[in-house]
Amino acid sequence: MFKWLDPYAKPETLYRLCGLWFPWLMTAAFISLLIGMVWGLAFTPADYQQGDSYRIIHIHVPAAIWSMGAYSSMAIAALIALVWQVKAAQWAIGAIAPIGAVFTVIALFTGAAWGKPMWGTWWVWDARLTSELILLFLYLGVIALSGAFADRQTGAKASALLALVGVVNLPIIHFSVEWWNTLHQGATITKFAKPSIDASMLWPLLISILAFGLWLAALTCLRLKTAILQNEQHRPWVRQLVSSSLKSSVIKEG
Amino acid sequence: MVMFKAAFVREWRLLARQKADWLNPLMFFLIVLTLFPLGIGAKPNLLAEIAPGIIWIAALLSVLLGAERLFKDDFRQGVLEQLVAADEPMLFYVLAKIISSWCSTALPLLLISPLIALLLGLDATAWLAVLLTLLLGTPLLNLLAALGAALTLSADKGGILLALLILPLYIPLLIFASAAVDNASLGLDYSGQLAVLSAMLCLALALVPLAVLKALKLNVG
Amino acid sequence: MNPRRKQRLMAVSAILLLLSGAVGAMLYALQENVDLFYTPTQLLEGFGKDKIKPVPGQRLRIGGMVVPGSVKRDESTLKVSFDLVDTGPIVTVHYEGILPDLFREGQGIVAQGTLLDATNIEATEVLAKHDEEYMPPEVAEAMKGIKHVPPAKTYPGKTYPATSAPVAPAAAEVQQ
Amino acid sequence: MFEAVNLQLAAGQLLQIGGKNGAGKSSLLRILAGLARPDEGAVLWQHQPIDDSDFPQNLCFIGHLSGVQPQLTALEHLEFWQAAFGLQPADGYRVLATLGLAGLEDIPCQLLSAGQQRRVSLARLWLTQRLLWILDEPFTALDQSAIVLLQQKFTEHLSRGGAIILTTHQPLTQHFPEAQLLELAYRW
Repeated sequence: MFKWLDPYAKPETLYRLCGLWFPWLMTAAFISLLIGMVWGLAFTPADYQQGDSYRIIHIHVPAAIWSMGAYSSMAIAALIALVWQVKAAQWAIGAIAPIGAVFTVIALFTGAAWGKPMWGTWWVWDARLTSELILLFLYLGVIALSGAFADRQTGAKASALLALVGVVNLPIIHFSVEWWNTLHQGATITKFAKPSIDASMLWPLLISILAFGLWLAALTCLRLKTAILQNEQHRPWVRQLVSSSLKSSVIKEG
Repeated sequence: MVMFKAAFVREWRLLARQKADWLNPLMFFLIVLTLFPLGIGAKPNLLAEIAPGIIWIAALLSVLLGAERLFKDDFRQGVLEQLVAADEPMLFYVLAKIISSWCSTALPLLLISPLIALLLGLDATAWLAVLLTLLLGTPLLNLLAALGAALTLSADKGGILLALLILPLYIPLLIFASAAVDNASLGLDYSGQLAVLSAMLCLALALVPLAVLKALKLNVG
Repeated sequence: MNPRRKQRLMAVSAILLLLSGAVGAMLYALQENVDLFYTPTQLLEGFGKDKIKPVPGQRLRIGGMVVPGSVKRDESTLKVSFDLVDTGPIVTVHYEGILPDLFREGQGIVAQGTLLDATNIEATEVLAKHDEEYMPPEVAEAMKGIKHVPPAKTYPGKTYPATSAPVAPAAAEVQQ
Repeated sequence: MFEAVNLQLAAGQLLQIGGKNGAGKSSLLRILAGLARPDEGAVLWQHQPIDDSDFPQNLCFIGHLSGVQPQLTALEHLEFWQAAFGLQPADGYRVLATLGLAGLEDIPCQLLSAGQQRRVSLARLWLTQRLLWILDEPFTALDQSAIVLLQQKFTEHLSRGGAIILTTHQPLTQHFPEAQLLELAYRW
């Protein structure tokens, strides 16, 4: 099972791959973020009901979508870590969790800033907002748990298990607006029917979503690279890497 | 099944010899409840209004208080590693633990709930709602507390971490339980909230014991 | 079947049973409206089979449509009152504070507060829900007529000078 | 922690793992018992990886933690182990008497001495039919008579075709001339 995964699970290979992908991902993320933000925040028309306030969706929606996207990828990594005992997957959990937590904070913060003028309140304890807040706590729990053990292996596995248990929260977040009579509006673009947003607003939003996704991927690559180096610091390939990079810098200086 | 009986009997013997383990959380619950009226002043209306919240918060804190000890002794004494190494049906051991912890921490709360209702000036309908939500909700408290205890078993600062991990997961429970009691005191129907509570309980009953099992094995290994 | 396998089978079937129980209970819960509020009719004629009426002083939530033309504002303070209607009876809501941007006459809102007397409610919070549709004003006009946009109130900011968020009038200028 | 450990154990054999403090004796035992995973390599039971075999059902593991709950009595421990570990139903009083605990059956174990607690813990060996025993420092805190008792039990188990892996600093070769000795060296 999962034999095709084996070569990528090797830390050395994964390190090289992350190094290879990172510059491309980061460049693409930067360009699309620039386009999405400028287009969305400055050049789209105002909404017929909400006026200019609605523009915050260009930050709020991508952050919220990818806070869940990050959690799902973290949970997949957790499953791989627990079932197939792949070490690289354990490190991936630690790499993704803080990024996901930051995305969740962004989504909550922008949501509150939007809610005040629109609904008349910063915060209501309804299903969507509460479940998103629990997502943040789950991220924090995963981070705290992985650092709480004297034995780092146990910490990594325990946090993987917590990440898996927390998956029940994801469908609750997604369907909360349909299941309960909440203040939060229903899904706009992730529903199966035609998106209920005008094309002139949809395109910059889609670009922003793409940008946040690329950003997440790029940061994950970067953090995973660091985690691999940290965990494998005594292995021969890391020593070789360090000595060769030292040599090349000496040559450059000479 | 043999395992279940053995673990259950063992757990009850331990509870009988370590009365502080379950009496202290109960005392804590009662004291917290009596502190609230003192702290906010005994205005009957206000008290009845916030009573559901008080009862629920006191209940979940007292369950949390007794949670850490759940697997700690068996872990320290090496019982767990012997069970894991021999590959005994640990699921029954876990179930026996959770059930007896519910009996020792939550059941007494249910039994003294009429007294609490009297203390906080709740009427009969609200008391019934409190009783029903406690009946459906406290097993969930115990299940999640067991999960937290198992996850943080070999952690350095297990106790406080346990609270940090589990309290957020209690939020939905708290919301629906207090909404149910709220609706009851407003004379509205609250079967919807009760259904949500039972759905959460069924889900937790199905998944949490397995997660606890896995967490115990992780901490032993 | 060996005992070990039998136990595993029992565990799996118990889990499936519990999961279907969870789904069943959830489906039932979704049929019941969990987030309950009184409508004006229920407030005046009683609620449920027993026609229970809330008593003055009781906390409650009320939801309904704002009656067009009923919004009365105090000139010097933030006090405002408006009427809510569903199918017949009308109740009056009194509120002090900033109304949400999406508060419109003819739109649905939910207010939370205490009952003063049979038809008056002192609200502590007024909440407006908006839909998931986003479009520029021109498109809204073309697609829906001006259903969501009462004639004199094309731009949200201008309708409620005392209460609007400062960004809204600026938006209006940009549009023109 | 350690590398290049290669060992085989046949039925009827005893393996003593020796080495200085911190050489990794207990860790090796935990790996052999399937409680921990080796970074590289595998543990095989009857030519199969232990995860996929009936290894756990053939194992009796007593680590350096005794498994004795201070509040329970010796007899209650036997009851729990009999039921939970599927051990032989036996007369608890008789087993405890063999171990020199007659008269102490109904006293909470916290009132017993360390050596007596160790005996309670080892009582399991008198009840089990399992083939492989993995014992971490079983002789700790035992007096001379108990050590002799335990060695007799080992001999009996080996003669029935069982196998034993244990760590101890006690020289065992005069009682078990056949015993293999694995000395773990401290690597740095």
